[in-house]
Amino acid sequence: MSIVEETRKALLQLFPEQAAAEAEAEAAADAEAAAGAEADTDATAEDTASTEEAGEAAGGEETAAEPAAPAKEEEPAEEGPRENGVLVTDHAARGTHLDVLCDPEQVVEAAGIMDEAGFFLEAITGVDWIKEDRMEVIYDYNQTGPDPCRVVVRTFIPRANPEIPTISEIHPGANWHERETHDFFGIKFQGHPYLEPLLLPEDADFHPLLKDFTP
Amino acid sequence: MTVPIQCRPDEVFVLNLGPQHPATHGVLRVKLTMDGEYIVKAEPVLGYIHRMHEKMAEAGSFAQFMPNTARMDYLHALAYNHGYVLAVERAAGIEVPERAEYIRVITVELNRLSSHLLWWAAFLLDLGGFTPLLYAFDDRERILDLLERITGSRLTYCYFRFGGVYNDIDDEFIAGTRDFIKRLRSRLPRMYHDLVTHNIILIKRLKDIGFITPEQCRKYGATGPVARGSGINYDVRKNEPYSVYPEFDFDVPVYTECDSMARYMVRMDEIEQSLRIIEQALDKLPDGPVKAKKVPKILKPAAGDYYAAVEAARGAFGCRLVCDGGKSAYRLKLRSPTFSNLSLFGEVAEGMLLADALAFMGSLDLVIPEIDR
Amino acid sequence: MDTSIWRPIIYLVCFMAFAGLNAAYLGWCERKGAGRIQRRTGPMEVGFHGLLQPLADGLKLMTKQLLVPEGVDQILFRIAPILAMIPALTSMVVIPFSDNIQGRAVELSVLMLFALASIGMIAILIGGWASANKYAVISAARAVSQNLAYEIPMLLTVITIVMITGSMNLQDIAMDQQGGFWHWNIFRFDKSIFMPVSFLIFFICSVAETNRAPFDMAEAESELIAGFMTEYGSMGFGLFMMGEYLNIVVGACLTTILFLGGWSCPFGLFPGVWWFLIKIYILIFTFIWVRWTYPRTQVYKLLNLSWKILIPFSMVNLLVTAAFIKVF
Amino acid sequence: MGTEKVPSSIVHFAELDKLLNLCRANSLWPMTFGLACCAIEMMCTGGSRFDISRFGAEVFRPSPRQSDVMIVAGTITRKMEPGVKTLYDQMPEPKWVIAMGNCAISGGPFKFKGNYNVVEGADQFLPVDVYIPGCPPRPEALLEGIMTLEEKITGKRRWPRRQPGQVTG
Repeated sequence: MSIVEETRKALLQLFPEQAAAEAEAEAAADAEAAAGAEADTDATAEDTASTEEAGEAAGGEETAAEPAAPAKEEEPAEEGPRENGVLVTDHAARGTHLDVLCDPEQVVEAAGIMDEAGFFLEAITGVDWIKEDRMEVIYDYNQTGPDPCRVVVRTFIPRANPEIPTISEIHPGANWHERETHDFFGIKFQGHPYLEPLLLPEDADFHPLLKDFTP
Repeated sequence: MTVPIQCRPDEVFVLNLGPQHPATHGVLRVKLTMDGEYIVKAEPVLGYIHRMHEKMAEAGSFAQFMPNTARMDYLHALAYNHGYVLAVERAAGIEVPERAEYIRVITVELNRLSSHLLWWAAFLLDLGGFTPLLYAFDDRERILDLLERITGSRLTYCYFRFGGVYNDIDDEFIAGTRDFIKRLRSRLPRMYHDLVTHNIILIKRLKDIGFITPEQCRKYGATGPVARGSGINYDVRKNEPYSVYPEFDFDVPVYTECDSMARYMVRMDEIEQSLRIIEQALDKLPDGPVKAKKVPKILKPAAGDYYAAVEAARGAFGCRLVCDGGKSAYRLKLRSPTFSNLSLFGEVAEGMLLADALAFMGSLDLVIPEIDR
Repeated sequence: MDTSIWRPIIYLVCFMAFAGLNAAYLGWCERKGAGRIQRRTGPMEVGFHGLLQPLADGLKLMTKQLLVPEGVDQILFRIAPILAMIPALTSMVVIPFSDNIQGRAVELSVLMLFALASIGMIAILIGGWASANKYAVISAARAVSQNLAYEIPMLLTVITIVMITGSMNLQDIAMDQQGGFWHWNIFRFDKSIFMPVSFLIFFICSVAETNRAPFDMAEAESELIAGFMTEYGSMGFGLFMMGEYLNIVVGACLTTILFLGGWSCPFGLFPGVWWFLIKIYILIFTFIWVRWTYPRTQVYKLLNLSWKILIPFSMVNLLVTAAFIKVF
Repeated sequence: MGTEKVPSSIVHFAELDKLLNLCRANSLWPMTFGLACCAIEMMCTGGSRFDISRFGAEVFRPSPRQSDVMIVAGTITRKMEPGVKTLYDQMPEPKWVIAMGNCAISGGPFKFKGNYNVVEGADQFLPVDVYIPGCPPRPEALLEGIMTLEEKITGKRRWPRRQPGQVTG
């Protein structure tokens, strides 16, 4: 099993519904593959085909779970609101392997899963979606294994009250990233040990990367 | 050498290192709580050269942001060019001709050499050796000459274009690069290693100083030579290949000693590996155009977000581009490697001597404008 | 000894001139030497080959605003640079440049030199303390611990020499080594087999005593800005620099007299002051050479070098010498 | 405030003043003070190829008390501004300021609508003597800047100024 699959499995702990749906689909695919294997004697060739099939089936299940986003490569936000879940993305087109959308409360749990899987935090950033009146917080994870696997965890928080729990307990490196995000967007990371301006002057009370910021 | 610190709170004093201090390579400030010469607590204070690059990306078009990339990490400007260009090309779906990819690799690696040479110079200056600085600059000037011929500038290159590079390289550049490779190969063992690396004072000052465990590297997200000096075999060029790096045969130097000397050796070995890459790229250089045809003047990538990572001289540089279908980036997050590398400093420097802490800081290879962006 | 009043005055003027020229032009030599080592030219445009550079620097420093920062100890702050300069200048008096050129023949001149040399350390301590600057205080503390550590092996080595010669008079020590280079203390294997090593110890100690790289812990630029001189501008800084260069001259003179036979010719012919000058300038060049070649050591490793290696070894040498003298 | 004038002496010694100015112009010690990209070119200027030491200006002093000229090499941000001001105030008179690079002249590329953190030029709070344009200026430009400063101090130029387009042998 590749690292992408493994990580995907691990991340599915966050989303019981998707996991259940997938397990169902996998069972169905397995049954199908078993039937195929019985029918055919060339076991090895069939084996690889069946795993591929299973993967495809899982992917199909995913799209079924998100009727608004039929094709994986397309931007989900454009087609309508995307539901929480793990999405396998095309690395060549996106630069990431897995894309996770979760609730703000779940980021700590996600960070814990990533930490256990041996990932490190590359960056945290915010995006101010002023038209939708919400903010996005994006966590980029990466690992140092021989095969690439980049995971992006994203969540949406209301613009009026931008609060999200901190993950600096799990990833100490997040400390500065969260301070920086607080500088730029005013996102309050609850439980952060020292949420003072990092890049801006000590007394700064403005958040320059907000779309409605004027100096 | 770790010494348990036992002091009363009233016996410590706060030493303000920087923002103007010869060892901080720019305008980093470190608030040090000291007990005599021992550091009890070190807290870096950033932001003295925060220049709003990410805000500027939202203000101008994609092409207008190109010069900014060179001004973040001015020592390895072309890697930043490369990372940004990759992200935009990925977003806009632009194919790059093969010759352009080769030229990109050659110039990026040349630039990596100049960056490592400057690090070496500045590091030795931190350790009190002034002469190596001038020797390294001697070699570095030759790289700058080569790059200046084709890019037009000495330091803050803006050479890459979406879908290629600005200028083709000519025979004179190729001949000059080959000469330079020969020259640096002959000077590396004699001048760099005999004079400095094997110097007993240098070894005594770097061995077992600034111990970073692999777990610390992971927790803080350290990459590049810092991680490789701690035994983590991670190089974006190998692990997540981009451009034409898979075509070349090169090694990723990894040392497991985890100390400043290991980081020093990683960079010295990387110089040799970069020379190997350049040599192979010059041998294999294909013919063809250096710019993709039909790249629109005004790019309007489809909405969505895109990520591209490259291996800069200091570690993995990542570029997260969020587009909303407009002609400028909706949000551009630049993941700079030294930002994460420096966040280690506070934890590792605790209990160190001041002199050792500064040697350790030098071994992290900081470029402050890249941290502050 | 001539008791006329003129002799001391003439000597005073000559030594002042010698000291002043050395202090000024060693800076030029240092910059030129550094340039040579670093593949560049050094000062070139100010006068012929930059020969007027020390003059320009000196006049500039003298006419710069005399800035005494707020919060410093006014009196000590002003005294320190003078205190750094005077002992170095005074030590010149007892140094014999040749058998008949000596300011004042003092019977215990070795002792006097070391007494004066330790005042230089106090100047650094006072300067660093009075500056009310944390970097300067750290630097002063470093300088004191370093000088303490290196004075001991230096003195132990000197005791060896004094034992060999049986005199504390520099003139006698130099006279004892007249003749070819095999008479020099550095090669006196009949007195102790470790003499070249003790020369090395003495030389290392004099580099450390003068706070020169690689032992320039007190003004470690990348750690402590400019160390004890951080708050000194204009001529205060100038005096510290001149004091440093004079200390180098004194250190080189002392090494020459104690180990290299003073004014004696290596081949036993025509001894004279020129040999003395040649020897001290070769030593001074070595000081410059070492400075621009090696990186700086670290303060605790520097102290370890002294306490764990140099002091035991010079003690062993002392005992060996005593045994040799007793036996032969 | 650092810009306050030192009271001029009542009696002037014209020839002595000239000599002193000549000395000052030939012994410009810059401060080791790099802000951003331009600092690297400043280091190159000290390197063997361009060799600022020919003019006696290679003594980069880390302490402002011992330096004569402050080369503002890079972008000054709002957070850094008080620091730069303090450094200038700590330098003893006579002192000069060179604004190296576009950022130090006017904010350079960082002057845009929405600028919230960059001071638009060192001359907003420092008396700048010489401006060296470029992003970053070449080392030759910094040498030219040093010579321009010498000209400003002594009233005489070291070498004849080259006209643009003039061909040399």
